[in-house]
Amino acid sequence: MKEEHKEGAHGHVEKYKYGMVIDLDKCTGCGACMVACMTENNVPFRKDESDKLVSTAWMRVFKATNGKSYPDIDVCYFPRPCMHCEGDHGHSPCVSVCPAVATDYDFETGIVSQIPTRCFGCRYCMAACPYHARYFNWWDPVWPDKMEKALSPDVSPRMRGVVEKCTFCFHRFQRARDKAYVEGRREIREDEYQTACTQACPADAITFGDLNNHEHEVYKLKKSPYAFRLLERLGTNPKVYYMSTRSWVRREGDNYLKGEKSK
Amino acid sequence: MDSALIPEGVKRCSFGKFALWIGFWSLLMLWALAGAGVCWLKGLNQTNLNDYFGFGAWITADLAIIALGAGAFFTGFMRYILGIEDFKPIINFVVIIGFICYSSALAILALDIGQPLRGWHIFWHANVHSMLTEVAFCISAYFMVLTIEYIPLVLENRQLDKIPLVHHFSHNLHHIMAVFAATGAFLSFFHQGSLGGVAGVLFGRPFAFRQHFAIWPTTFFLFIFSAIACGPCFTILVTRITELITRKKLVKQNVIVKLAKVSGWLLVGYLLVKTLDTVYWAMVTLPNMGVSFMDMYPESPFTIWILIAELGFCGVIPAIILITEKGRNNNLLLIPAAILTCIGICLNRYVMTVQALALPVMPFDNFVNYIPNWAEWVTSLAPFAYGAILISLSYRYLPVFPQEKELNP
Amino acid sequence: MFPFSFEWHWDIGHMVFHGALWYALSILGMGLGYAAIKSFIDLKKGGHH
Amino acid sequence: MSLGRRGFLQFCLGAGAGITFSPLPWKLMDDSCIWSQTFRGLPIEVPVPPVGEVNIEKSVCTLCPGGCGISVRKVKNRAVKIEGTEGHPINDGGICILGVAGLYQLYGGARVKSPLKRAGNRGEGKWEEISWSAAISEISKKLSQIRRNGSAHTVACISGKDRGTVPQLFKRLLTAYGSPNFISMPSSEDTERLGLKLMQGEDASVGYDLENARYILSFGSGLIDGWGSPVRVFRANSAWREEAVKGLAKVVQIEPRLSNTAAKADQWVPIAPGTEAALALGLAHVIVKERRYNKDFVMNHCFGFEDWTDNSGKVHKGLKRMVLKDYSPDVVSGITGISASKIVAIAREFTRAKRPLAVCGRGKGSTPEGLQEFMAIYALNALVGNINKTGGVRALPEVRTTAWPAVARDAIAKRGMSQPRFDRAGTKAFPVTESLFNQMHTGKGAYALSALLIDGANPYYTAHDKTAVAEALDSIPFIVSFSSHMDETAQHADFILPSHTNLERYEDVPTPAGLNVPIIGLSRPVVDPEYDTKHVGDIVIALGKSTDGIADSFSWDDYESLLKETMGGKWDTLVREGYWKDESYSPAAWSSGFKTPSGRFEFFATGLYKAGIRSNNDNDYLPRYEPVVLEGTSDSYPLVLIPIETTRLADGAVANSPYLTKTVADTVLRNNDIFVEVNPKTAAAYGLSEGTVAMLKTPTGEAKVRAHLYEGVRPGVVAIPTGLGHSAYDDYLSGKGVNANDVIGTVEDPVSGLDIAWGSRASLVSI
Repeated sequence: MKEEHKEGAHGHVEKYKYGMVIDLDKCTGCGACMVACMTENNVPFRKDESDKLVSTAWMRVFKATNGKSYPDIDVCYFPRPCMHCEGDHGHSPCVSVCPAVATDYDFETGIVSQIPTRCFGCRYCMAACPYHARYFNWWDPVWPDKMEKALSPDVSPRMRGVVEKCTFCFHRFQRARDKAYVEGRREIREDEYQTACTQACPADAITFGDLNNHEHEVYKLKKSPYAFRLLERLGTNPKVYYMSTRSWVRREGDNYLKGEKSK
Repeated sequence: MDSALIPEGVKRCSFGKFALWIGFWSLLMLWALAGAGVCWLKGLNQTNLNDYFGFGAWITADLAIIALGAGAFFTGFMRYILGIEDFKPIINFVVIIGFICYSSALAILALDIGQPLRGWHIFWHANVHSMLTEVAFCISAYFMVLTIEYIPLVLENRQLDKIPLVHHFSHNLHHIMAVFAATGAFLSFFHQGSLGGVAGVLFGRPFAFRQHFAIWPTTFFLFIFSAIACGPCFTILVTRITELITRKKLVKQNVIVKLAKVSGWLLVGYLLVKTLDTVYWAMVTLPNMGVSFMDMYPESPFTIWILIAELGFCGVIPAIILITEKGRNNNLLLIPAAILTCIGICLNRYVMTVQALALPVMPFDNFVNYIPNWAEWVTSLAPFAYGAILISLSYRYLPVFPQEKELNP
Repeated sequence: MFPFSFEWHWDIGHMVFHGALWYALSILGMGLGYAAIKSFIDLKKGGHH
Repeated sequence: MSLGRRGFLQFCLGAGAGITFSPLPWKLMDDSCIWSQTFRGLPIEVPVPPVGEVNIEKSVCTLCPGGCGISVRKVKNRAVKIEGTEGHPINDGGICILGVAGLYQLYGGARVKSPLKRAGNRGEGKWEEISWSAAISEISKKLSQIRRNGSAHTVACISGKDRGTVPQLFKRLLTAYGSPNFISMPSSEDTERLGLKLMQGEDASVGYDLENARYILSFGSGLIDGWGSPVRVFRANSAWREEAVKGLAKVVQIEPRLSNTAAKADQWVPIAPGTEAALALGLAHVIVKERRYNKDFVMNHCFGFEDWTDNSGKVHKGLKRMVLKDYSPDVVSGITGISASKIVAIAREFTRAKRPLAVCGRGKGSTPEGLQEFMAIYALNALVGNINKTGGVRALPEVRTTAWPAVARDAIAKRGMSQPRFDRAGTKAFPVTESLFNQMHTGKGAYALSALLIDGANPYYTAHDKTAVAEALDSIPFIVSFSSHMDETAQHADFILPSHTNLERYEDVPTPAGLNVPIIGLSRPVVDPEYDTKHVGDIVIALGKSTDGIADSFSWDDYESLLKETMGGKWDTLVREGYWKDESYSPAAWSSGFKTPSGRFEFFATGLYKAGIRSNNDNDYLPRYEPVVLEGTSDSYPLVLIPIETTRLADGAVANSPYLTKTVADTVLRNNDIFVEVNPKTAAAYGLSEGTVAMLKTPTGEAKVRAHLYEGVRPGVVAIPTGLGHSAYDDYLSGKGVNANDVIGTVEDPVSGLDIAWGSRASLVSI
């Protein structure tokens, strides 16, 4: 059952609310999502990408440890796409600060868009994002040898000097929407629109869908007692949920004062 | 050689000496332009900025020089709106300082963006909810005001003033200067504030985020307050430096002392409010986000000492000197106090941008530090060279200091 | 800045922001215009002062 | 009309106004946007990928032996994305990091663009382009000459794999030519096949029914670090995780380092490196002592559990007596560093669990384990009776395909084939082993080789002890590489005959290692060849046709027709589905499943006993822990070096792609420096802190590394990432870090002769 389309605070029609649930117990930290994203979205690579502070990965897998010593140490990976924060009625940390409306909150899908041709590279959004989900194009995108042949026409390569980030593979949404319209449907089916990382994940750790749709897997998963979101306490209201049965992992998802109880 | 251009009744050094002086600063400017050039041509990969430090030396320099340049609007405000005539002898000079600060800030902003050719998008596609949009509009508009205020002074050059139309124009502008000053004050209040807002609205960054009043975070008001408190100090400092270099008394002591007094009391007020704000932030804002006050000062260089330096050494100490009669009348105390105040505000602007970004927010994220590279340093420090050149030219060819003749008969 | 760019949505913020902005800009414009026109008039009247 | 000052001013004003109100400013603003979009220092521009008709082509990935189904998204004739095929029995839509980055192997750098002939010295990198016909004729002339001289057996072939039609074609070439020297690159599958042959009597691979197992005891297998068919194991792991939440499954990882597998496991058992067999036997001790084994299987279908008497009346030791005597928990605790109580607990859990499974093959399984170590771990499966059972292990036969016509062997071929193998595999020294690459570079070869063909392998990079490999290969006067890319080995060849990459060619993909069901996949050309390359099968056929006296064995027109013929009735299914799965397969029953001399599952390998290996000591034929004696002394090399194998760095013959390197953390690689992991305690003892530059020394070599402090590694152990340190390929790959294989020597398994070095002794000194 689909909930009635809600009128948002600003009178926008909220048709879908796309989001993700990532099962951290299943995530193996293999990195396939990162590369699936790069190849899907024409993210370039350079000869030396070892400086992670200038290396673009819309989906980045962070490594967390429980801080204990051998042999009690434990490790968990946090795949971090853009959280597509809803904030308070679309007031996400980045959208509210972008001076040129180069990033915007789409109430139809809940996706935080990025318009690279409008961005002029002030990087205020990067300062605003606590997840480091935003990346600046420090260099001209250059593909060696015949690698330009592998570029997808669905996503424009970005020029130097602008900010880019995960779009939840918005072009895939457009593709699915067009297909549905051609077939005379108003709704997009769950399996018709999946992000590249979700599709690639060899461990099936990522689930993607409409968080408002009772029939979608994400709707059920986000209600799990093990589900949590990153830095929820800041009020970013992210649309990416994580799941872990390990309590230390859930505690790593947010900041807590000493002695404070975590989720 | 250029004596025809020099205002009547004042003495200036020889042209050769002057050329040498200007030449020295021009070399520094060239160096800075080289730094700017590589950044514009090759892109921001020529800097040490990165995805964690999208903001660095430039934004700090920007915020700092705009705060230091606040003397311009605030002195104008006191002179034209509040009608405090005491500041008349220094108003020309503060306009020049302001003009230098704001034009440098705009130039640095143009450097700081990844696609300078698209800088106009900030106006064309403006997002009115963004503090940066407000900053851009207000700075640009206020820069227009400063230009309008600077023009009559330029037109008062001995040779230009001989042209009737020019003479009338500068006279008429002078005549309605209060209107411009008022507009400038309005714009300035807003952009000083919105610069504060830039940091304060970042609710993803516990270090920067502050409680909101109406639509503005407290930093909005704190930045205005700190800027007007420190602006006069910077004016004093630059005046004293100019006097030192020209080896002349240019402004009467009463003007300077009055500025110092205003600055001192504003500083006291600012420190009180800032302390309240910090306490509220530490006791309420941060715990709600799950972080403690000391989490915000984890490691070098961002230890608690940076806060003590900002508010103590560079806040309380100069404030005490400036509000005491003896302190502000004693040059040996006044100048260090002015310097400390200026350092304090630079430090404040630095922590609100760079420290805010340096502290990891995700618990599993790493602390990283950032040190600007040469291109950032030279361009950030270029306003000194640029300022020296513009002040020297203005001083030599324009009647900047009305009291000069009287003080140097 | 203008409604013809996409993602545009009207809200009160635009009124306030643009209201204040154009108010300030028009004062500047009018001031400059006044000074310019008056200078020409003064020039026509002739002489210094 | 003359233009006065006033007129000029008016003109300027008018023109200014005109321009302002014309479309020009708008146009210029628009232009600046477009220009800034594409500007990157003229004349290069940000590429605008051309649009076109979209097609999805199905194939099977051959970048690793995993056999995943892939769907390649094509725009016109360009391949733009590789995705996993939905519904494929191995990966069902999932794809690993190497596979998803696979377009780099096609479009990226370091491709060999046409046949090359060496122009300078070996390895100098000077090449001369030659035509295919010239290359084939030069090489076949050389081969014909060697054959005429009566030294046909001195021609060898190194292949990355030994199953499938391409390796078979090479074998056929050698057989018809007269050489027994087909060498496949070693992996843990070699030991497992050997062990299975001895214990179950089958020529088959070990199939692990991971999907149905519910208690997984992994002896260092990097189950989610690239072991087996990676995506398949990932999926099994996810299923375990779902079950584990409900308390229905458990994974125990036995490994000296907290790998990703260990971190995701329910229990990590940090064991002393290389002592896995001891632990397995310790567990067996508890199981036997507490009579927790499956009595039906052990009593009725096993041989060598109890002591037994041979025909001559000699009493032989059985597994029972051996483990009870030698592997008590206290003894094993001393060896492995795991407490006796933990050993007892794990043994009890293992036997109590529903569908327990013991898995072996360290890391990705790229280095074989010792034969008796495999037997020890495999014996645990036998003790709980999960042989050929759901959730257990099974002997997985090859999918049957149409047999090729018999090789025509002339006198030279017969004479050559009767020679012993150059690597002494199958001789008295190593009677049960098929091929021994490491015998080549340890200089123990039976005779000198005169020519070498290399396909799908990069021994210069992947084999332990680079210096020895280089010496061995350099001593061979004639080397032909079939590599698609300029890898380290191709760099040292005399001829490179570049084959198509995986996306440009047909190939059958046999059942991947460890899978639980026989399957065959079909890799298909999804794009036209990018360069002047050929299918390696076609090259072999061409060489066969043009070399004197062997053309009769190569009657096929081309590889494609050969493949079609070989697949026979399965071809249509393969083309349609991309794979053919043996739906009728089910593991043999206990009563008929074992083709050993005793007809039973053998704890005591009578095959080995009969082959007369080594002493007459029964311990040599039973599962056993025999410490791998690493080179060097603990005085000069106080630490133990182990490799870190992860999915993010491809460390095999298929090199990493820059996309993968991009995902590698800066605690593994920074600039060109590799980081080795050490426990902070070890680091403190050796004066190392995070990032300290240190010299890593082993008896085999030394390398400059940096230290990364990690609590997840056992004190006294240094762990080095594999997959870095290439010296060939392009700038995106070469010169980054150190190749772990360069600092690890070889250790020969006394029984199989395989190189079983799981690590090395080492020292780490800050510089």
